[in-house]
Amino acid sequence: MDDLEEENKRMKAKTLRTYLARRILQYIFVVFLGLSLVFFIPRLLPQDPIRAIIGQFQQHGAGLDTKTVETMVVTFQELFGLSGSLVEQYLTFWRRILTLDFGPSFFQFPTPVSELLRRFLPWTLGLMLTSTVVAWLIGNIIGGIAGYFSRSRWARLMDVLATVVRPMPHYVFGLVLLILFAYLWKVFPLGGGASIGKPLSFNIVSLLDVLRHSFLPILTLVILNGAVWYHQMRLLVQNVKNEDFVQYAKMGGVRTWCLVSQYVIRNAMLPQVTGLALSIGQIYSAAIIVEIVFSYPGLGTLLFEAISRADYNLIMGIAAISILTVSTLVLIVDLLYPLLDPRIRYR
Amino acid sequence: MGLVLKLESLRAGYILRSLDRNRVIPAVNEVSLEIRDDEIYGIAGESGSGKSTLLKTMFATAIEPPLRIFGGKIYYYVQNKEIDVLTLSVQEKMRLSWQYVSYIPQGSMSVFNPIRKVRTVFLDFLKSHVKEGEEKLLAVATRHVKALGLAPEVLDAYPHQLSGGMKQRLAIALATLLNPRVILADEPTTALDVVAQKAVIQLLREIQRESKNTIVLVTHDMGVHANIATRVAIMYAGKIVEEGSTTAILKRPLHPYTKYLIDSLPRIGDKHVRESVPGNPPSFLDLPSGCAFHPRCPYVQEICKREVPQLVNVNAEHKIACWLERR
Amino acid sequence: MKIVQELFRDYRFTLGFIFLTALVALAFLSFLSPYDPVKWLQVPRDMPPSWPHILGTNSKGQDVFWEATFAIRNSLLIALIAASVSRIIAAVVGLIAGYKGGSVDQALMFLTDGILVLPLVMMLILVASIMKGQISLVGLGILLAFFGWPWDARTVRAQVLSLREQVFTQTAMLSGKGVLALVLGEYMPHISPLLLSTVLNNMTWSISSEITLAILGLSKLETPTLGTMLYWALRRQALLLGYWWWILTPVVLTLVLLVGLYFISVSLCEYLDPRTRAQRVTME
Amino acid sequence: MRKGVRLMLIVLVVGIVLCFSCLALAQPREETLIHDTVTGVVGTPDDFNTWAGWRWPDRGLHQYCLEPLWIAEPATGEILPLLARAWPPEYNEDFTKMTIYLREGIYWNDGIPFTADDVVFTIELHKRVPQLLMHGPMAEYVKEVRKIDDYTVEIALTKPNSRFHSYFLDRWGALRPMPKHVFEKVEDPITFKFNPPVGTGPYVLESYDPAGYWTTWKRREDWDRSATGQIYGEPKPKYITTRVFATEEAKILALLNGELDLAYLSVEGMRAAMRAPHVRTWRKEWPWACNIDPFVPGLVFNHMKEPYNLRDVRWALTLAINIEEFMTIAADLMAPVSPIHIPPVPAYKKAYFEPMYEWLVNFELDLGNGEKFKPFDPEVPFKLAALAKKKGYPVPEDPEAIKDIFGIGWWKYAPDVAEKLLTKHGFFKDEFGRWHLPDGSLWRIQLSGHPEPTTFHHRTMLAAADQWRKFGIGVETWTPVAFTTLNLLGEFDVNTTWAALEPWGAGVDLYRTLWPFHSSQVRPIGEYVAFDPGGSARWSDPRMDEIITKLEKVAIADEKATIELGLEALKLLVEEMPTIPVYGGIAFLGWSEMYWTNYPGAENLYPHPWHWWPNFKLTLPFLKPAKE
Repeated sequence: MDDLEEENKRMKAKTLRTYLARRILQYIFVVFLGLSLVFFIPRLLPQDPIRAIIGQFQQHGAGLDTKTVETMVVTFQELFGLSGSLVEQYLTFWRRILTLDFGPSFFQFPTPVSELLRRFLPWTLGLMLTSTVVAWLIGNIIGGIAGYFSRSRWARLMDVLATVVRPMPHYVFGLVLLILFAYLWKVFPLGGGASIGKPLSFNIVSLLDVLRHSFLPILTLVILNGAVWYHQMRLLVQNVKNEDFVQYAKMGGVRTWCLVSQYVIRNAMLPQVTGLALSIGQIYSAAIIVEIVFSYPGLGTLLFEAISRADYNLIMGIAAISILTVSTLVLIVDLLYPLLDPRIRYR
Repeated sequence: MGLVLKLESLRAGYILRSLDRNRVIPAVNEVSLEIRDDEIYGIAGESGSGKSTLLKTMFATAIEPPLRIFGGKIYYYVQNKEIDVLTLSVQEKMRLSWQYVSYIPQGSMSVFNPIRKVRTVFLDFLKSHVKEGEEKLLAVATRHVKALGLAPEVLDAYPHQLSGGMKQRLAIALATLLNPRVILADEPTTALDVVAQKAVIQLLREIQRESKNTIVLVTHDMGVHANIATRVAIMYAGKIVEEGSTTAILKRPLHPYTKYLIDSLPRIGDKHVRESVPGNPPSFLDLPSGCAFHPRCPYVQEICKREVPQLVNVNAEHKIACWLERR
Repeated sequence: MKIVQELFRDYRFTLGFIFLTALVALAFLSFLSPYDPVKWLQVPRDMPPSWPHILGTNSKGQDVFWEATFAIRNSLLIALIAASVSRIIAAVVGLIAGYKGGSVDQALMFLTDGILVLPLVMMLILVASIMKGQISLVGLGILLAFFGWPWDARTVRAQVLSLREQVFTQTAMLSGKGVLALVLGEYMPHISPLLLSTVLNNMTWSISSEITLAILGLSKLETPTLGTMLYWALRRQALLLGYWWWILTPVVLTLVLLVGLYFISVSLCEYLDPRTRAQRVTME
Repeated sequence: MRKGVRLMLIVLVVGIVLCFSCLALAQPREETLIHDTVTGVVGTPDDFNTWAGWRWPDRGLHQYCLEPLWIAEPATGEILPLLARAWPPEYNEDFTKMTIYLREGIYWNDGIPFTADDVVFTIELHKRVPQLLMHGPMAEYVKEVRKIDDYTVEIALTKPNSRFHSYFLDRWGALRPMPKHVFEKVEDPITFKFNPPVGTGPYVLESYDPAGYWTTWKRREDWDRSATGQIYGEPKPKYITTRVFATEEAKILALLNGELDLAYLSVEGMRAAMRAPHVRTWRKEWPWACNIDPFVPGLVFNHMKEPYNLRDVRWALTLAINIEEFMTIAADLMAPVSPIHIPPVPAYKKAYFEPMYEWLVNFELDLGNGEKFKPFDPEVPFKLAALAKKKGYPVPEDPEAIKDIFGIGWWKYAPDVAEKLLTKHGFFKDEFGRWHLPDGSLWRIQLSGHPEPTTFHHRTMLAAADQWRKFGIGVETWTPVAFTTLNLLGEFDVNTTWAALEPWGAGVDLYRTLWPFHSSQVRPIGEYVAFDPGGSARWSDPRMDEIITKLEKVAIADEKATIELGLEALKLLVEEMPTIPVYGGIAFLGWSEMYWTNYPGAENLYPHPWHWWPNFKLTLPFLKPAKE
């Protein structure tokens, strides 16, 4: 008996280890694939990035003379690893990525891209993580309850609301919220990450200030993403509520709230964890759009700026850091999954 | 010997939403039966004969859409008072369930929430009927599990870590937690291997012997009935076609359908393959006229095709619904 | 016929069908348009809805109604190109992975999962910002298709795996059928309805992505699509100027289109496979 | 469970209430002027070293902190001395020596006096360090710079240059004096961050957002020791904050809310903002555009590509434009048209527009077969006015006022004449009304424009594309990221930038505008030219070279000779039409009068009104608090 148990434990450890190993291997692959795309896509396209840069300098520097321009071309080729064969370029690219060195931003020259990313990424992460967790919880809980009581009138009302709200473009929805709550009814600020006129410091007032500024962007994301989770959860619950253990607990008179939360929602949420992992990329993109509406000092606004100024190097940097961020978040969610599902934890 | 449960011409079934109209599936048709104190009452029949539905109608809280009662009455006898179950409010029904009548479902392999420990399910069930602190309730559960001869450690396991037989026995433990007067068991031995089956039957018998309560046991396996049932009812197409003491039925089955069922039982020293019932059970959507069994009956007569035979007493303990016996 | 009848019993399918039919009709109306969608100042500017401009006119001097017919047409076109091309990729990858199994399967699924977790819109932005304003409708469709196949390749693979287990594969193989004949003859009939139902989800994704790109000013802004219509209305401050008809038209059309697609897709998925419906419905 | 939910709700509500209680601004709103940063998020928030590269000068750095020697003032057309004592600078006979006299009693904001040493140091440093932005001209022209006394600097030049002073003349950038006492201690003047910035301007840096979204400045205690303060008096706002908005929507809402005093807006944004009673703009009545910006948006032909090397083709394309429609698309009718290659701003109206009017009216095109055509249409302003009236805009009745708003006239819409000019060279139209080139192929124009759709160049591109499409030419618009570079390299058919390099907008000298048209500036396709506006056309003419050479020998003070040569050049440009000038530059300024009034509007035109220009420091002493 003891032997059996030992053996059992070893097997468990092994499956868990295989799961983790496979997952981490995949993470490395995803990062590799994504960043390679970042390297190759621009090189497959017809336009020459260096010309874009020179153009940028021309637009706001005083007229550069021809000789300067030509030397600049060479400098930039070296700077951006565009000299040498494709293989050499690719190797240089990786060497630079691994040291998080994306070169300088063209528009915000000479600020290095990595410096800009360091400045803006925390805002995006904060906005995204908060809104994702809140949207996921609220969407799943309301979706779970509505799915369980799918005949009730308010559940039907929620259905209609979610269906109509869900396909709204993030930009339009955010803008409407902005007009409603920052202009017509001035409860929230018009945008930005914190109040102007005084740099942020680490204290409760600053924290509340940041919260107040991020309320509307978070609300936008929570409502729009929450509607997606709502729909998914509602469908999942309709399956789960017909499972034997739910039906039986119901027959046994287990109280409704206990039934809905512990039996129905908890079980239906498990596939939603996987869903969360898969949709982080989408959520990320949505957050980027919402930031723009609210002039939120995150990667989205930076990207918008970079696009309109054609700051090609910065766009590459943002794309690269997005891939790293998103795949890391997905990895974290996937690694958390066994903690939630005992069937994987103790297989 | 008092009654614990009585059905009077009960009609129940499901409503199927189909292409152009709603169709009624009359899974239980004009069933009357009386279940007594301190007995094991078996209900037998092929799958699709309506026996599980019948069992569900006996369990008050299980009567909810899509299952519907079309007519008839259900009575419980709580502390010698006759209670018309169908007139009860939801709360009153809830109070009775698990305390007066409990249920072991079909396919009870998956009655436990897969992502929570078995213990929590026991607690949830207890909490909704007994107002006590969690620790006390846990003690109750542990004591009960122990009393049934199971290791109390299983309560700390997740369902997927347990064997099918163990889960079934835990389901029985769950159903008997509050010492109910009536236990409704729906196919408790199906899908178990022989050894586990035996343990489950043993457990049920012991529980009954100990607390002198009543078990209503639904299974298609006549062998199980032969083993533990006091009385047996045979169901066909939503009707009871024969009812009597187990010994009487086994020894002298009167209905041709019962005969087939009994003949299909394996016996020691048997040499040839047993005969099973010829043909297929009818669909509830398209029941034959007259006696629903007539298309498969070797003794079919004209009257069988026209008129429905009523369940009548052959003797005090034996009832049958067949034109053959009327002759 | 019975299938159709069965589907129409679901109010969602009926509604979705009505929505989509109306929009497709609108798209076809564009061929009757009295105006060239690219030219400006063809009608008085900034007029609220009135006859003959039933949805008013915009600040570019275009009739919003007729502009919308082109927008719907082009958005549907992009979505259809993206959906059909990505379906082909999904089918090929899914079939190969499911049929070959083993290391081929593992490698392909590794790739699929990899692309699946990339921030796809970010990649689209990367491409579009370099190609800024130069991507034609077809080009955009193909670009979207390039990123839009992984989820459905998985679905196809799962289906092929289950088909492989079934007896007829072995029968077919024993009877000497070639791989191609087997795949086309035996698998495709089972996979096509599945692919059909994923088309709708992919269209939703493509339309939303196009809108995102357009709002960032990254698509060909002269070509009317739902996204570029919204772009112009937003950038020309239609909302703050009170030209509600200009901004509401693309928003409402987008809602109707996406809700229609969603309804049909949910209803179709439930019809095709009630067990996995939940997973497939909403992964945009 | 339910208790937990209730508790969470309470915490949430309390949290939100608390959030509101801690309110926004660190500076008192009534004493603060807030405006937007036009160039967007500051990429180098902690770096103020504007001599080493682009450092977001309009975040307040060049408006409030730094002062130039001279500044061009487009509102009046004058050039004003700031750190210098007088305008114009003193040259010797053959333009090989320039003397600058400095204002006395000016102090850097850290209390050190500003003297000739600073100017000498600045020029010498630039001559020495190649990475500094203005190194090129300093190294090329400066032989020696020396201090005569504390307030006099003499610069000896390597070769004659009658316009050497223009490097010190501020018009959105110039070589402004550096504080010697700061920079002389610096090892590397390129990487040095110059934080906090030390300037002679009336404000000092108060704080800034490390993310680059805002910068706040505070008035100097000793503001009277800045050049601005000394000349114009006390700047009124105690604090100034410049702030970035990611979208125009937010900017407009902030203006309406009173969170913003001055905003740079788009045409539509202006119209939206004007719906609020406390918002005004440069002109109180329609058109709201501020039309004294010295640049001319237009269309640039690539003269090294067929058929744009043909004068008749260029003229045909000009006459194919219906200016009424064009102006509707490009500027919602709010800009003054300009038939010549300089903008109709105050500085040039008397000097060039009025003298040229007769000539323009009589100017004739030769259509071949002895047919002549007078293309100028003096009725254009009135046609535009009628159109604006129809749209519901209030338009003045006075013809002079109309000309002031809509310009003196433009070229006729004459597709028939255009057709004649084209058929003369073998172009023909097919049965679908599409134009073909003489070789029989379909005529397609690749019209490139700025990628950012809010820019004037982009709008000009849309308008031109629309007009030429209606004329029957297949126009493909093209907005590549590398737009400017491709212009410089000559890889385009027609592009939309400024029709010619911007003139100073003050004074009467057009040298800056004409120089890119000199034949020495022309490069073959594939090689970079030095200037995008004008230069990228790759057009040259010996007559133009001659005018430029003559102009180089005229002293800046000799206005009469300067104007004469300028007129000659402008006439040549009209005849040849190497680029099509369309309208005078405009800007839309949203001004909130909730906290400040007496803005420099059209009715009250003192300095240049643009808050992102270095000139804005001259406006501040005239502002008035609204609540007084």
